[in-house]
Amino acid sequence: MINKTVSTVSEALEGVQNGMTLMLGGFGLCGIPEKAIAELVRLQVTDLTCISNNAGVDTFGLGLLLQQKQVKKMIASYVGENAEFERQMLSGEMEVELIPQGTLAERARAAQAGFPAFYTPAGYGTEVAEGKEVREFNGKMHVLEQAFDADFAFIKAWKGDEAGNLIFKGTARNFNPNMCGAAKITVVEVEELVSAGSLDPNQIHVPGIFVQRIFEGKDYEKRIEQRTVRSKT
Amino acid sequence: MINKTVSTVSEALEGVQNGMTLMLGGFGLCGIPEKAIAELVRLQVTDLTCISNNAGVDTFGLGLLLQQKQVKKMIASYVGENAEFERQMLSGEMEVELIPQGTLAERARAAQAGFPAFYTPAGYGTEVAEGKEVREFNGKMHVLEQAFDADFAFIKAWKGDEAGNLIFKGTARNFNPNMCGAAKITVVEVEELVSAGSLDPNQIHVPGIFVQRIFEGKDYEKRIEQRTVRSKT
Amino acid sequence: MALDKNGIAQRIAQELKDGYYVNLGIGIPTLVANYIPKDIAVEFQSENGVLGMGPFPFEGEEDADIINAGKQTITTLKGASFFDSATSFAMIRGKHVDLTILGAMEVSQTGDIANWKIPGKMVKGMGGAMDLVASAENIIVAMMHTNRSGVSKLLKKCSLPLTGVGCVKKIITELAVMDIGPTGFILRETAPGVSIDEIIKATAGDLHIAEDVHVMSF
Amino acid sequence: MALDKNGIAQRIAQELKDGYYVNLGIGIPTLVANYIPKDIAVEFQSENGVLGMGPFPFEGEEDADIINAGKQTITTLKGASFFDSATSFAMIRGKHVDLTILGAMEVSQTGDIANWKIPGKMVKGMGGAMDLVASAENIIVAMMHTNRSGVSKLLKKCSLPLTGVGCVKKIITELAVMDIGPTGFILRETAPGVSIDEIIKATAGDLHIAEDVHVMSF
Repeated sequence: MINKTVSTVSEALEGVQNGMTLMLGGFGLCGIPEKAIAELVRLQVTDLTCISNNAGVDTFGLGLLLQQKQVKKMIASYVGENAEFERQMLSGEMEVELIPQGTLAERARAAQAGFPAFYTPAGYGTEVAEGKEVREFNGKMHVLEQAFDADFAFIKAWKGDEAGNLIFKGTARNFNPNMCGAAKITVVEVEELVSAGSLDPNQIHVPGIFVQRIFEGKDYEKRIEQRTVRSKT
Repeated sequence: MINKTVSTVSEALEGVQNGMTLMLGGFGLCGIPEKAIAELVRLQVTDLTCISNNAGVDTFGLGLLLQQKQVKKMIASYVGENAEFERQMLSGEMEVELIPQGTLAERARAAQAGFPAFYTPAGYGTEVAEGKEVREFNGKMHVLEQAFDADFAFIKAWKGDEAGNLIFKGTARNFNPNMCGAAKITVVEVEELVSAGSLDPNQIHVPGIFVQRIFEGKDYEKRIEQRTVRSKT
Repeated sequence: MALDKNGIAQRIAQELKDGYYVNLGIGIPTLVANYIPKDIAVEFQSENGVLGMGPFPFEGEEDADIINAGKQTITTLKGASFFDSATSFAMIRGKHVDLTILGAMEVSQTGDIANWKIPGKMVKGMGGAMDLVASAENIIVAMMHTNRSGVSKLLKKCSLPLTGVGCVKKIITELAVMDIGPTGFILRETAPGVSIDEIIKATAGDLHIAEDVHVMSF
Repeated sequence: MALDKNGIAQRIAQELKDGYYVNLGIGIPTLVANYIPKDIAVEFQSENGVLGMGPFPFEGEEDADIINAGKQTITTLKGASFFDSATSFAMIRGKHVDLTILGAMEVSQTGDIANWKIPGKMVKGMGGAMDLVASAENIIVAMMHTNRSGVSKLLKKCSLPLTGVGCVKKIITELAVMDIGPTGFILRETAPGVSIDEIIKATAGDLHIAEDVHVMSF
């Protein structure tokens, strides 16, 4: 068994530098790498390009990096929940590339799986296709999209073992599995780190081969963005 | 819950006709749809194009269809275990298209996921690339490969529920998950069919949306091709 | 009288068929889940990675790890499953999702849709909308017929940046049910108490009146 | 004296590094697993969908659902995982597998490899070999230096249909360890008791002798 554990978040983020391209898992505030983001804030690295479906809210998630003006460019599909984001985008302080959500997922998966490019129908005839090759297959137009090329991927899983095998919970899974192995170094934080052999090999969501470093985080906040409930009566 | 259960294998194979293109899960004899193959033999449908990693052995798996001369064309990555296959191929009775194993898996996944085509490095500079577009990405040559287009996919899973959710066991998983939803109709046979709600939603290998029909098969033979063991002493 | 949002949702729910997997957008589409006919089975997919969505959780039972694409806490029903984003969009792009219901800022008479960007204003992003409209065989737009200033949202040609081209099949508004025909919108149904003239006035694109045009029934 | 198959496997095992994920082909490569240095951790991947392969099962404990790519019954070690074929080749194509060891019928001095087809004879197919050789950064060919008729398998140019182009980095045979250099094979190590002349004679392609050529040590 190849052991991927590191003991601290700073060890996990060793090598992160200004100007790097980072991928971050999560959908909204669900399944985001809270500990890695906190460490990025502490490290004060700047000029980052962040690939993430959303940009957090003003006071949590990627919003924390935006507050510190650490992000040079954001690649996302939806960024509607963040006032500081809006300010930086409209003022031109931050570059923003908006791409379709399925394309974002697949550009990550392509990087993970060693495909340089693929054709998707999403975005044909829109701004998203501008400057890109378009091509007809089976009577339908498609856009050629490229794999991402990132330095680090920051992933949040529910459980993980020493070998880097991961299990996610509920919709906190989202982009996390697709981003594992999609960057040069994949750093995973888990709520519970267990010994190799304690997870059923049949029930691993992401095999450890896609992971370089894994550590256990404590006291996850897991903030809820839209608390919607029914009354019991 | 949308119920996908059918009660018999003949109901599951309703609509299979001469000349159709079929995908079949399995690697060697591991994880093959035994019951569907037996029914294809019983139905005596002919001129089939079969997409499957292997072609079985003379007396089991796809070999049973070959014995009956039901296969017009075989698309596979490795066919070395089958004397009747060799005879039909060398005599020209059967057309054979050999493709790289990873390309086979991904052409299935592309069909499942709605991608018409993708670029892969596998096969560049070989017979496999003949007549196909090749293209350089990041200094490396790639071959453009197309999604499969099949009428039926025959899948073998370990457990499944009424909603068509599937769980596989060990390496009997192989191509099965990638072929689910990759054909117009996906037919799944399982060793154990359980009621909806009995499987953990977090531990489903293939969600039921990719499955049209599911049934429980009895008395699986699960023949072993190469029994390799250690002695206990 | 024009329908309210719940009325639109209720009319859209009539489009659901037994065995449909359905993706509901944010806003009016979300309300459709409240009006599923009793005698059919449908499952709701949310593109953030869940199939078989149920109602909101009871107070105190909400789970930060179980949300929908609107970031709302949800529950799941029997037969539900969770999956990653690539698999989720495989369901969408691979046409396994049978029906997509989403809102729009503008729809053109050729089925183009614009719903993600207003130049010069804050852009929230397209989320999964571009994948959904480019892939789905069956797209219903749920929206108000005109914007707050009374300007028609059913146009000859969209003025806003597009989300997708020639993809919308049906539009259901507070006034009418319309299909996209070869030469313009086709008026199929009118809301109870709404006149055809009223709908013509509220529609900037070419509008053909179907021979069998009739009042919506609920 | 030339090495036997186990000797070749033993020499190849010296190429394993701590933390390597390794894919072993059928034949000699399979034997490499028997010679892993004690002080390093490696994991074996089999392209049919398992990572963390262990030894063959004890008699009576074999499971038809747990096999390797050679269709042999196997076991798994702590930290193992099972996955589908697309994920398996994502590991290979995405360069997550660090080392591929496979057999060959022919290797050219530019690193081309032929190992899947002999025209006019039964063709078994390439299996995963084309994906492996097209993707791996680090490919070692394990084979006999000559075929049964004594004809060299190390050529200027392959005569058989190719499996991959310019991909082989190192060849280990019963006679020698060779790298692919810019203008031909480079002889790095000789098997104990095998002369350089013997190797030159058995090599049809251009063979350069490395300055520091030495005898393999075990």
